[in-house]
Amino acid sequence: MNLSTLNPWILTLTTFLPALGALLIAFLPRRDRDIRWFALAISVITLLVSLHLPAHYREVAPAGSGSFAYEQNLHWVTSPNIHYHIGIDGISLWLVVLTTFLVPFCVLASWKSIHERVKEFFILLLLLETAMIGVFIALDLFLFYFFWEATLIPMALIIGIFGHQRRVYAAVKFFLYTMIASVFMLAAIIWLYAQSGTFDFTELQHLLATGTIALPGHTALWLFLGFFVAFAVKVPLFPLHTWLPDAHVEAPTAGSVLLAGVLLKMGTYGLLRFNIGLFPAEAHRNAPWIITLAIIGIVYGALVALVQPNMKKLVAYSSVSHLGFVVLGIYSFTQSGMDGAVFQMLNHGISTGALFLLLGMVYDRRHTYEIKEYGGLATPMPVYATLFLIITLSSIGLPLMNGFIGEFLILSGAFQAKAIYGIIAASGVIWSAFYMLWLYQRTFYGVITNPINATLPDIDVRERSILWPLAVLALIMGVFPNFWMNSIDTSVAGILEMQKRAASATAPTVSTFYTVFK
Amino acid sequence: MNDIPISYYLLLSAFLFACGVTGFLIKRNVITLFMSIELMLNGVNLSFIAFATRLGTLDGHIFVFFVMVVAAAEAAVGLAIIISVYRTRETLNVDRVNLLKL
Amino acid sequence: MPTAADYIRILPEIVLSVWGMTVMFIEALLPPGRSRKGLGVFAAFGAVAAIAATAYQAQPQFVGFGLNQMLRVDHFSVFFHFIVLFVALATILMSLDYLPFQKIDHGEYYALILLGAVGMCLMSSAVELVLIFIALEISSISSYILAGFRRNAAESAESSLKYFLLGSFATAFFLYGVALLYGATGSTNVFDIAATLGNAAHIEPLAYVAVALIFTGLGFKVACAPFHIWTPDVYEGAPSPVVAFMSTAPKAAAFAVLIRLVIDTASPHWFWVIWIAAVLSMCVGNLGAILQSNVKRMLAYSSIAHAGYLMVAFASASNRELGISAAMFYSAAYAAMNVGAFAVITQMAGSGERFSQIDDYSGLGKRSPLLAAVLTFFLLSLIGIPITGGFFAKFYVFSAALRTHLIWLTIIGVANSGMGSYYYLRLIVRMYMFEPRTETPTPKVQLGMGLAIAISLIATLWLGVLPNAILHYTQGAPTILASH
Amino acid sequence: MHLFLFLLFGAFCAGGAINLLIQRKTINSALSLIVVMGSLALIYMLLGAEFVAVVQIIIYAGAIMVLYIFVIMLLNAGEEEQSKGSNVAKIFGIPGLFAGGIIGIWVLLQHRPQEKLISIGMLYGPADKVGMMLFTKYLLAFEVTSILVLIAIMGAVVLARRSNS
Amino acid sequence: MTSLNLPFWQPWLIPILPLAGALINGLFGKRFPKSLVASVALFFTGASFLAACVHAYVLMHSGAEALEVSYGTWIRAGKFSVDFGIYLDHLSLIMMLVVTGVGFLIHVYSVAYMEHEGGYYRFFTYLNFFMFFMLTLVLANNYLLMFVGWEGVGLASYLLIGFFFLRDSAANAGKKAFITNRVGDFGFLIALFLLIQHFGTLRYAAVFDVASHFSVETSAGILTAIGLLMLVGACGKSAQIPLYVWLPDAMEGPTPVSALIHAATMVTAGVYMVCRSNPIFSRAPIALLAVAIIGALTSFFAATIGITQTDIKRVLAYSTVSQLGYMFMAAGVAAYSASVFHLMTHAFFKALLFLGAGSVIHGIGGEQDMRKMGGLRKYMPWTFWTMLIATFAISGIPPFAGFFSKDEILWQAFSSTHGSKIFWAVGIITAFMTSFYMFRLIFLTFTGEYRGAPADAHSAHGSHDDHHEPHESPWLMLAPLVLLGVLSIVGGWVGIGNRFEHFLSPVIQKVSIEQNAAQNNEATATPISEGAGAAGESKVLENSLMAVSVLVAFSGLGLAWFFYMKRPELPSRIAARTEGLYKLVLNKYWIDELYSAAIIGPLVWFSRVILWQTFDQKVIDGSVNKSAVAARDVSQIIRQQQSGLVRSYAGWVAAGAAAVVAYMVWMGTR
Repeated sequence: MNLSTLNPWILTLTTFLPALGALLIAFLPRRDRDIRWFALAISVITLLVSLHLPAHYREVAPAGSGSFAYEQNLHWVTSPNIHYHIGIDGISLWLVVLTTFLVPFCVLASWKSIHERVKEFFILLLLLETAMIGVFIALDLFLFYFFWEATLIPMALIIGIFGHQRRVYAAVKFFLYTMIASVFMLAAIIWLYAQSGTFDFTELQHLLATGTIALPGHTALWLFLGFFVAFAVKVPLFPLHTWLPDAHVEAPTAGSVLLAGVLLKMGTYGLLRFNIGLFPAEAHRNAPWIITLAIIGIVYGALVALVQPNMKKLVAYSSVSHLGFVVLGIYSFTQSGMDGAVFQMLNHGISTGALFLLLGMVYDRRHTYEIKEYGGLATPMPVYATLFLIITLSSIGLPLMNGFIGEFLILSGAFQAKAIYGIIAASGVIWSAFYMLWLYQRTFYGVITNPINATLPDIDVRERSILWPLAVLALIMGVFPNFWMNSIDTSVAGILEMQKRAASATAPTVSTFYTVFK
Repeated sequence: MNDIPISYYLLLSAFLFACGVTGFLIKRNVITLFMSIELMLNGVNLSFIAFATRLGTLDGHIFVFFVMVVAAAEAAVGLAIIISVYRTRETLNVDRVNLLKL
Repeated sequence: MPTAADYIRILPEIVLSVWGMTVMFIEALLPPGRSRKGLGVFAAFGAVAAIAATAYQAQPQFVGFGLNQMLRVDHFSVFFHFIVLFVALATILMSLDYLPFQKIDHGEYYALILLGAVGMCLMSSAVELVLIFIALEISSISSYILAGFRRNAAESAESSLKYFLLGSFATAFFLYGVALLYGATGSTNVFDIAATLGNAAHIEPLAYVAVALIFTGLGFKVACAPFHIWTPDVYEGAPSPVVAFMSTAPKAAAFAVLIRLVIDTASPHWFWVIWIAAVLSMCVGNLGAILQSNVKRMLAYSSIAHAGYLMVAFASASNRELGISAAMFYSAAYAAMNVGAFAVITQMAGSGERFSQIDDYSGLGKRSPLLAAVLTFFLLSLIGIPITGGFFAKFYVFSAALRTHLIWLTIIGVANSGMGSYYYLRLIVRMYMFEPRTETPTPKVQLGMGLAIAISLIATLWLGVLPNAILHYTQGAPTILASH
Repeated sequence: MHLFLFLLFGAFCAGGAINLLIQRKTINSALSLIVVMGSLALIYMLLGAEFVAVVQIIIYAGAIMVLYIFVIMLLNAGEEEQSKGSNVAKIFGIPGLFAGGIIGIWVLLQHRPQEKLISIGMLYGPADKVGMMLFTKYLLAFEVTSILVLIAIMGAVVLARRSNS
Repeated sequence: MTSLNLPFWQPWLIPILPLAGALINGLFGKRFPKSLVASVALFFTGASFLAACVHAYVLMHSGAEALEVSYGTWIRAGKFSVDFGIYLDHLSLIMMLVVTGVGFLIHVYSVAYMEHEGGYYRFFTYLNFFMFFMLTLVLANNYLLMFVGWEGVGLASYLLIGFFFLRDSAANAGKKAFITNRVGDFGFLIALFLLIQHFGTLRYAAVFDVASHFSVETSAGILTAIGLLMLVGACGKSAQIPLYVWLPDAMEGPTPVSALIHAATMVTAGVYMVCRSNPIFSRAPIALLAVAIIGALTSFFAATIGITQTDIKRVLAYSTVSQLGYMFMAAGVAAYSASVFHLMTHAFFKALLFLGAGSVIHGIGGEQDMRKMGGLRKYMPWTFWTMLIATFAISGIPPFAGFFSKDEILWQAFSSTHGSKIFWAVGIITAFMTSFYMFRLIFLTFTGEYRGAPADAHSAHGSHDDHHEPHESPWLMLAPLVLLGVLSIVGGWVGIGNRFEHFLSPVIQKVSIEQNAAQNNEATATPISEGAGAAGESKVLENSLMAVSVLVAFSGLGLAWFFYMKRPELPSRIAARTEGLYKLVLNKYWIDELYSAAIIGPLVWFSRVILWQTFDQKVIDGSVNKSAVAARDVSQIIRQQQSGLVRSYAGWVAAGAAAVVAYMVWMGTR
């Protein structure tokens, strides 16, 4: 059978396979073991199916900017004019695969740590997967918003039901933060629809680019900000980040992994696809302050991570720092900066995802994330220590690991945009080494101070099978980034070209944040 | 037979209505409150009749008739409710009927 | 002489009246102590029959004025008929087991719902002030009685009394407004009034006082700020199924009247009144709900907020088609989801409605996953999450507002809907993230209740997934409405 | 003459209304209300609303007020209890009422020039004429009223009857 | 550039072989017996050395100046791309041979030295890993790949310093090394960005080609900026002021590691980078001057500290810093070949010194304090003699290797167009101090009486404690010592008659300021020996300067003999008399403390108290929570209106009605 015949339906299949699985689990009897295996099977099958996307991407690769691969465009609702319009380009391609890739590990990581309400957990997890994939493939703003909101509920429930002590606070905070921010995006989407009668991304992009939609006064800026705030909270961009540490600390391992690995990427993906895609001129004009925030986030996140007494909080703040890099890259409007940003999204998904998985493993043993509870773990858990080190190195951007490629390209792009951006942001390489290695030292080195730690068992086969693939992948991505970069580069070039066109044809009406508030 | 302007009637009607509202606001007894409403309705009725005279159509009269029917129905139901409240609360002071609040 | 078509134009009302009176008679014949469940089922068939009658009435040849210009059948009236009748049906179904459980198993209950529905139906189709007034009174008085139906419970009686006193008070304002409007325009026909107000170069100032007072009266009925103040007390005290009924059906009908009376007598000065009322309602409703501990009371505040969202649609009624169709859609969606939510609350209420605190919902997700899931769905719809009716309702409202350039109103609205998610979320959090309380029982869902929940669930879902048909229908309404 | 009669009946009417407010005993308030209703009936007569005037006496004064007094007796409502009042009513309600009243009066008085004067019984509304309208134009409303009354009766029965449990 | 037609001995093998060794040991070493682990490590390192030799031979006989091979694209973003490529010229050839050669010897040494340590396989994994990165560093054909090696050796260094991770000091030292290096890397990274921005590529050949079109920058320009930033990177890696602090601490690592990484190879990476980038530096005299100044300062400064240290490895560490300063100074006066020459000889004798020190430590059960040694000559003669050779070499006493390279540097500092007599003077003083403290080390360690307590009292390092007497090390450790000893003698002879300079001349782009100023055209790449045009009197001067340096070396020896052999009580008396100065120097000028108090402490405090606890928790999260509280307060106010009193409610309705009426009338009658 020629697999290419799947092309038109493959995205739909990938997206809704987990949801289907969730539905089936709902009808399974409450035998935890079976449910776990079933969920694992579903997630692995989804991963395999999603691998079709990169495998056949060349055949269907879009010719130029503004077109997508594996596109499918069906009527859903006629009024409002909502389409089931999905498709991917080189950017979303990998984000989809990242999502499907991480979920099996989440299932495995939850194997033992989730022992109550197992059924609900896996239903939520799989629903979340569908929603996350949906976010990356939606090309209809309405559909996008739908999936965007749909990620919120399972995630909030995962945090709130299966989390730790302050889980309810964290879940509610997470929900409200993102919900309140995303209603502004909804308002902007509705405004666009009200003016144009379409939700279709490509159509809207065209209409906005050609000026068919009238944008009186500061409207374009407001719309830009409407989208921006929703994405910025999700990223999370300084100073909208405070939900993240709480959510991470309280979430179960799988929740943290998906939160850091995928959900945050939804924000940066949104910035890249919709914020810049729809309002290139505004994005360009407003880049200075956004970049400033991103850079503050890089340094700030790193410095605050440095002093965290809680491992998970430390990693959470490091995410703020890393995502600052991504935003910096995106708004540098340079090829390498944006390439790097997309690549860094994938990296962060792998490395921080792996870090959370690692933290989850010690949590399973000791039920605490406090750094001072540990120390000297390298002695009882050498394999764990080794893998932790590899992931740490990936996270701090050691060359030949994935993190380096992203950071280097981003910084190089930022430097080209404006030298000072690159210089300040590059100090992040110092900070990240500082906090991660300090964490590593305090956790693994030295003699064991707490006798409980002396007898901790090293990681078992299941845990190894979670970590090794991630570690190896981190390495492969660092050595052969072009496997990913080829498709990313083309798509980024398309976006950049469009942005350049818009920036050169900038009408004098384009307003910045400052002009409004001055 | 000196004629008077319609607004005299309207002012009287407004006065009655205002008295009704005032009564509702200052009286404590539920039954008196209810009577204040009747007073308001009576004020309205006067307006209807006065306007009917001014406009020369009888629709106003019809309206008053219906208002009376409604008032009667309200009275029946209202007094039943008052009795029902009295049974459970043993008071007619409206300020003491404040189980449900905040 | 009334023609056959005239009778068809009031066919649903006739069906309801006959059915209601039959219920009354049977009730009188049934020996005391005998279960009235059968009677309830019978009444439910009455609602179904009325729905059928409305469907029949909806045919194009019956569109138009009837019975001496007293009422008018059009998309608008038919739409609200459906809302009222479906709500009535769902309410009857969810009451079947509730009434005996609360030891208030009286057949009058069903009769009151059916006859009250007559008033509400008429409100949506009446175009004559006299008829509107009487219909309004029918709906109000039946609601007063229903609110006090658990008459041995002090709260229920108090709720009834408050509703009654304040309702009558507001009705008096409404009536005074009607009188002044009659005096100012010389007519009691809505369309004539609209024509007078629309054409007269110089509108008599009395007319402004008149519409202001009418707005007061109707604002009270729809519970929009600053006339919302009765809502929490009354909803908290009234029996749960009754709250489901009166927070949706009379409200929808009152909105219909508001549209006919206020929006149709288009006056530019409306705009800011509605604007402020909308903002106030949204803010008061959403903020007020935050600290509530009683689910019914919380949903009462939520209903104030939702009235505010609806008012946003009114504020954008300068573009008739958008504003009014959005308002209609919102009414339908709100009815569906709110009835659903109250159905679950009814199910949870327990004897004497003891279990209506938010705490009582702790761990419902564990105790009764399906019920919790359903309630979550309705709450998500109330928040306005996609694929629920609540989402599209908000969507249409804000899209109408944006198309009429009400940017700030939209921003306040969406901010409110974000903020409002907090208290719905609180309930969801309780259900899923707290340990179950052992003392709260979870009675089995009976058939009637199941049907009621299913109806609202399907309606909410349908409005959320395939809103086309409904929206298309609502978009037909304003054009007819405008053709005087 | 018209002015005199109006002032006379109007004074009774207003006096009754004020008395209703002043009286502490419920029964006295009720009696004042009857005075208001009676004098209103006379004013209706002045305006030629014959049918309404009669109905006013029969229904309002005759039926409704009797019901009130019956309930007052039944519940033994004596002197009004002077509980601490509501601030909102004082702070917002009363001033609001006054403001509204002043605006209303201002509106009414502002349009006096165009206003025509009316004489006694200018629009004669006897029972036959009103009846004709009631049973033709307002037939539906009239019929619907029956439902209203039905509901009222049923409600009164449901609410007021002793519970059988 | 030519490509070699060798089917099997591809240049990529040179770095990849140690990597293979590292992977095998890393993944499976835990289950291997020690002998197998050692065999694997030795085999792959040896094979790498062999491959390096083969390529050196081939390159030298091919007549080509350089060999560049690309193995495909590594990173590509838009027009910018970086290859996996190898660039083999005479400079990288020397580096490669030093790294693989000395590396192999140290591997051999380690087999015995680490015999009794835990984590045997781990050690060799890391060591092979280091070899891989170091070879990547020196063989890369572009700056980014060099950066890979650059960071990679940093990682290996981190792991090896922290090898005894149970000791907090070791873990701290590893972290300190990595982070300090990162500070340097920060500069390097920015330099790379500047290169990308202005040259569009990071490939050496392309960069240098473009750079050759630049004229010499008399004032600070882009090349100066790049040069200075590279210097920052080099300072980090090569432990120059102000980033030298990590190197002394790095002595926490096992001694072979100190020898390989922190003496012979890794720390010279900065020197390599500067020399490699000579086309840039030569055109940026300001940057060059900065290199020279930093080098001179460091060499002097470190030497003063070296005099007072009592830990044998720390003395060597400071001596390393000092010698690296020498190399920098040489590079800074554009004497790149002298710099590389010294790099090579230094690799031999400093590795030898460290291995010798290791042998001593090994022999007396882990003690590192020289005050507790003494008289070891009779216990470990092989060690003594080889170390003595190395000491002669480092002191610059002819005909040992150090003499030739050191003398070359001093001469260049004196005579180069970029040089200055001040540099020469500093160099001479430093040479004197070097000679002094090195012989101090020898005398304290090997002469006199053994001052150590019975060895089992020193179980702090826990692994050598089964020996009660100081003893000579096994032959497996001594063999490398001897080999290195030979190299320390003969290694310098290659420089006689400027042969070394000729050898390196293809690598060094000649830039003449006058030529540039006059014609402003591209620099000629014709190899002209600097000494070739020198006049006869210059030869006389050179010889007299050489005599001075030899004299200085011997006087250092003499002083050391005087203090530590003749009048052993004198040092402590002098120390007591100049207590302030002595304490200052002994405590390394309090630089570590200063960094800790002025940078690390405030930074952590600022992050914790200001950023996290105040700004993050109170300001940002506080305002979020405050807004929630505010919402609750408003909610409370709204609730309060719900007084339950019917009349209040009516009041609201009446007031609302009045407001609406007022508004409508106002609007209507306006």
